[in-house]
Amino acid sequence: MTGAGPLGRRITPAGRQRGRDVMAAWHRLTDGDTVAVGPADGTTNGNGHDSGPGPVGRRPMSLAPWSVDGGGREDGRELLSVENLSIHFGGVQALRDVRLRVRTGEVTGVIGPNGAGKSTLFNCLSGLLQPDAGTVTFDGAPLRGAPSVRARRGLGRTFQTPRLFRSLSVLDNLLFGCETADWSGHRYVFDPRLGRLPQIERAERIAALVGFRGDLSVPAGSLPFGDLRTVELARALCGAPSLLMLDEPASGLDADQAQSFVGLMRELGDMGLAVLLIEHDMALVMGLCKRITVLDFGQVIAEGTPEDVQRNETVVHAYLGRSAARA
Amino acid sequence: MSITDVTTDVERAVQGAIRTAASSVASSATTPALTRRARLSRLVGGVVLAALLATLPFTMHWAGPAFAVDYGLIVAMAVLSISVLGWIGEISLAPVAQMGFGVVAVNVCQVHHIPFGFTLPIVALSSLPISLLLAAFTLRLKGVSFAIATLAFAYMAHKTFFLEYLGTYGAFGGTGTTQVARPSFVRTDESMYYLELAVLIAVALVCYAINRSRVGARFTALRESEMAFSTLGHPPAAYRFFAICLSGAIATVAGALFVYLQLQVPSNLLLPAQAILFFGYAVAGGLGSVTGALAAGAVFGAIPKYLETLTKSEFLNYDLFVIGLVVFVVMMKAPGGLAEIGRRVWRRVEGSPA
Amino acid sequence: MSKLLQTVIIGTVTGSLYSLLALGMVLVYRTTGVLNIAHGGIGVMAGFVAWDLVQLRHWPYYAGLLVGVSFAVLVGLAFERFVVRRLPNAGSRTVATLGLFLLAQGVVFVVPWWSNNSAQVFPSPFTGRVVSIPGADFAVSYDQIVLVGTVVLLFLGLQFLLRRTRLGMAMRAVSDDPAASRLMGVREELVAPVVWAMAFGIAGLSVMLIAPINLLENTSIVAFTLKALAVTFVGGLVSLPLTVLGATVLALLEAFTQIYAADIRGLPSAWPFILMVAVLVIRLIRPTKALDEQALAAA
Amino acid sequence: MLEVRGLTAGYGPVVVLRGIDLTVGTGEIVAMIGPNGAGKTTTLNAVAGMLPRGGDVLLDGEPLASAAEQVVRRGVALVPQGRKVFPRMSVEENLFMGAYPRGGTWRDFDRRAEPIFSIFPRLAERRAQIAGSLSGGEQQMLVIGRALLSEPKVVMIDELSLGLAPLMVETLLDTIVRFNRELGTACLLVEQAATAALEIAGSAYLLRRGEVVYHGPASRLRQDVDVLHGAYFGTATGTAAAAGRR
Repeated sequence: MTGAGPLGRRITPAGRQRGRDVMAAWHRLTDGDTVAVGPADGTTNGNGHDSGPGPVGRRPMSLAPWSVDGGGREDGRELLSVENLSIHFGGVQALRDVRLRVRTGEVTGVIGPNGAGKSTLFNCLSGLLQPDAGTVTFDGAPLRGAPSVRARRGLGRTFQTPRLFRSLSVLDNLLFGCETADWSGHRYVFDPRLGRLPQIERAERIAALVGFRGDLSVPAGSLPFGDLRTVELARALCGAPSLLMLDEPASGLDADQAQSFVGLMRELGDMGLAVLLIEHDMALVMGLCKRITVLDFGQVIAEGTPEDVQRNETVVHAYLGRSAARA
Repeated sequence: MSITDVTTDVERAVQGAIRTAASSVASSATTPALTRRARLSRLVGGVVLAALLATLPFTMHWAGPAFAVDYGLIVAMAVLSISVLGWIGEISLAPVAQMGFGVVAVNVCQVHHIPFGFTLPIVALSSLPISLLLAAFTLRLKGVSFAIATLAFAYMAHKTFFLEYLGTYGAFGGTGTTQVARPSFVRTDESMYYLELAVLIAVALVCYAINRSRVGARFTALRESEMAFSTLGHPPAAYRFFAICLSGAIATVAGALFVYLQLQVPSNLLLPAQAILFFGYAVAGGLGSVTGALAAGAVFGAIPKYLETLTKSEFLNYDLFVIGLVVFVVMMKAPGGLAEIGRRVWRRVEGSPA
Repeated sequence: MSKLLQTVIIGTVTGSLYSLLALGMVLVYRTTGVLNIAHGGIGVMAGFVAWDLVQLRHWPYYAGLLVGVSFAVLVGLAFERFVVRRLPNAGSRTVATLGLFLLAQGVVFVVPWWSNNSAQVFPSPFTGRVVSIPGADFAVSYDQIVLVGTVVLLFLGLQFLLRRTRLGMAMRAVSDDPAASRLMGVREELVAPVVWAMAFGIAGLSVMLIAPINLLENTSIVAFTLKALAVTFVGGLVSLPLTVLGATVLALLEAFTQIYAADIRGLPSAWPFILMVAVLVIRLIRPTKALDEQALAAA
Repeated sequence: MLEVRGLTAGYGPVVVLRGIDLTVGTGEIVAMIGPNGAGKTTTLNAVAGMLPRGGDVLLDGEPLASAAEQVVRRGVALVPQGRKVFPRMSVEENLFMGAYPRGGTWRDFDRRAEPIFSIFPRLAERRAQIAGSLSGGEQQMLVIGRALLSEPKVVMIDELSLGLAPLMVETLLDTIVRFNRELGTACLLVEQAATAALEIAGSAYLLRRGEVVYHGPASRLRQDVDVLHGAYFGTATGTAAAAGRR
């Protein structure tokens, strides 16, 4: 018995239904369209900690907490700006003077050959690596500090190889994401069920949103590979990020899954979420991204719309080699 | 009546409703799964265990004095403090040294005439500086390196401090006191057993609660992927510090009880190598398991003492050999230790599919 | 002057003692990634086998020595074959060596005629013979000279093995990159038994060389092993020269504080810890970023 | 000489290769190209015995063992992806390990290494340097040199150009041509940056989703740019990229 509070296993369908009944009762009692749910608002709503278990905020429940920010969508606001980011490992300059802009409501692509420094860029942004130089501004303020601090500021990410908590249930994994944004349940730390009912509802809805159809109560380690990516994406979304960084999210997905992934990304973009995407599948990147940054040898060799990038000789050179460019 | 009052009333009503729902959520999960046989065996098992725990010093009187089982409980606590670090996947070999600081803390309390009621909480708090020092190591050291660092610390504590302060015979250097006095209500070893049991149960309940809470799940997550853990907004260092402080507090309290039991603790009972033995117990119990640690600690702690009496001191130090074998068997056959074996057996008793 | 010389000599001898134990552990860690906690324990067990034959059964010294070392080698082979190979990773193997440590300690107590709990005298043929240092009022025993000589030989031998022989190169390759070394035709399952047998043999030999100077006794040898562990940490658990350097530095510090600062009680014993903290601080100040990236990739 | 028939492989339950057929003739340079995740690396690893495999792999008509140690002794060497040097060993020691399967000792090392040092003069300059501190291109040279020291009949090189500067890639391709000509070693070259590899290769295979979708002379594939762009950018954008050539 190591550590796990296997929540997913302790809640049966019957129990869950009863939980839903109570939620419904709460709906009736308060007002038709407010919900007793804090998670969506936890980051933005200061009074998240001073009322009862349910009625944390009085905002409309939304699947997309990022759209709560200011109440409406404000597409095209510059959310993340990276200036002159550099890092080296030993004698290898992994990133050199990288410049990058990410706007809300848009999917921004980062492409480049293997080893170009794309994942290193993500690791620098999420605080796992300390860059040698450069400034990163996020949401109007410098982005600094430990990975956990950055995550709480709304920086969600996935990894090239999915890093789920393998012995925890899928639901527990998602609840972890929920906790990034919302600590209102921390008073129920010794009675996990009570404080978590709203979060569980939220996790279920987000699992459905990303198209996870499996059982939420199985250990995450037992999932097939394609589902690992989906669940990791859901977990990141549960954290209500304002910027979502996805590291090769479509690799290992089959055509159908990739298709629904594109649909999901469009939907999230419409909600006002900013997405930064590393991907090798060019068709997908070209179709999805508003702007693309091309990295090669740790340097930005091109930046612009998909059309610009495809026409760029340097890019064709970097991807296909010299003769394609020459031909 | 203002608007806010109405809201609070509604809130209270709904709070009540949610509580009810939550409790039914909990009960509905377990009730239908249990067969009659399982319920019966749980009841019988619980009663037998409670009865055994309540009378252990007396029921075991044929085998030896109550001191043996008292010692077993202290070992159980020390092993628990090692096992708890299994939550964050680290190995510490410092708990025996921390026990030593508990011994010293009790003596200091006694010199300053602090009543017994305050002593244990003070001892628990006094473990913090050393725990924080050890925890600072985990900022940079993980795994084997951390284990070596704790071992070096234990070695230093023994050689530079316990040897001086406790000496070969357990006298307290410079204080004029040669031994600790037990509080009046635990004059006998039998009554000491109940004091220990009470403390142990309290500590175990705290551990269970933490393990089952969201913090427990976070420990698991931290162990499985620190990168995912930190990029989801949780500070890994905080959880490491918490686990190490908890472990330190348990070990230090165990040390305090140890000196109450022994009255004198000579420094050679606090050898760093002793921690390796306790770690062996923790492995046998199943690292990270509270029940396993308690069971393994109590059994492996008490049995050699009983055997010592039964065989008229012919049996000495055989426990090293035995526990060595047990560690092998556990590593190869049941990496989860006694806890895993216990669960397997229990499933069979209950008659539910494994 | 004589006092200084004496301090340096004591430091050198003790340093060799730590090096001797540490080198064996570094060999195992460097080539398998397992921290062999059982090192000292195995040595004591083998030492007792030899002591049994020589002191109780009056075998010739060298025959006893040979049997003792062979015994340790056999234990090493058996341990690799039946335990190490069946465990999944370096972590669980390290825990298994811990079990072996307890077992080895236990064996010494279990055999009744090896006497309970007391230290044994285990003289070598050289015991009692000394070389007096000209111009100084003390002497160095042959046993001490043999000890220092063995460490030098062992160090050179291991360096030669790991740098110049096919076997040693294969060992290093396996530890650097097991997959790539398979591509080079190295069979890990043939390399690992050699490592374990060799390490356990060295452990047995070490204790038999230490025993005439100290006593053949569990507690002190285990204490030496603990210090040796701290020393291996200085060399990052892999570097042979740094390990020897660390051992010598530690022993010299201990000797100097013992002789020149005897009034600061406890300081000599604190050195292993202080040394470790110092190494840690150096690593904190100058973290190697390349290693961080490797850790990230491996995590 | 090296014949692969109906090769299947995967990782656990995930099937990556669905029956690959492949031939490398004596002294030939063959390119295998395809987008990420097509199964190129898996093919090489399966042939080299680093992965459990199904189907037949024959060398000179004899079945090739499935254990990596035996494969290299038979004369099929793999240069794995990501420049897997032994980082804590020197250049010389790395090369020594290359000669290991041929029973190489230090005594005759110099004689064995001489042709390799003449192909890669930069390795000779850095004989004593620790391999982990070499630059990326030098590490790539080192792993190729190391593979050649096992005196292989076929050397399989995985992602030669990965993360290397174009100039370095050209140098490396030139050395492949050189050892192919001088030592007669056949080469199976896996590349994502396709056209460079196609320039030196005789024949080529295009992989997609674990299957060979194209096989023919490299020169034809090189000219058939639409096939290439289709495979890389997806068919929809093929014309756009082709337009970019102008």
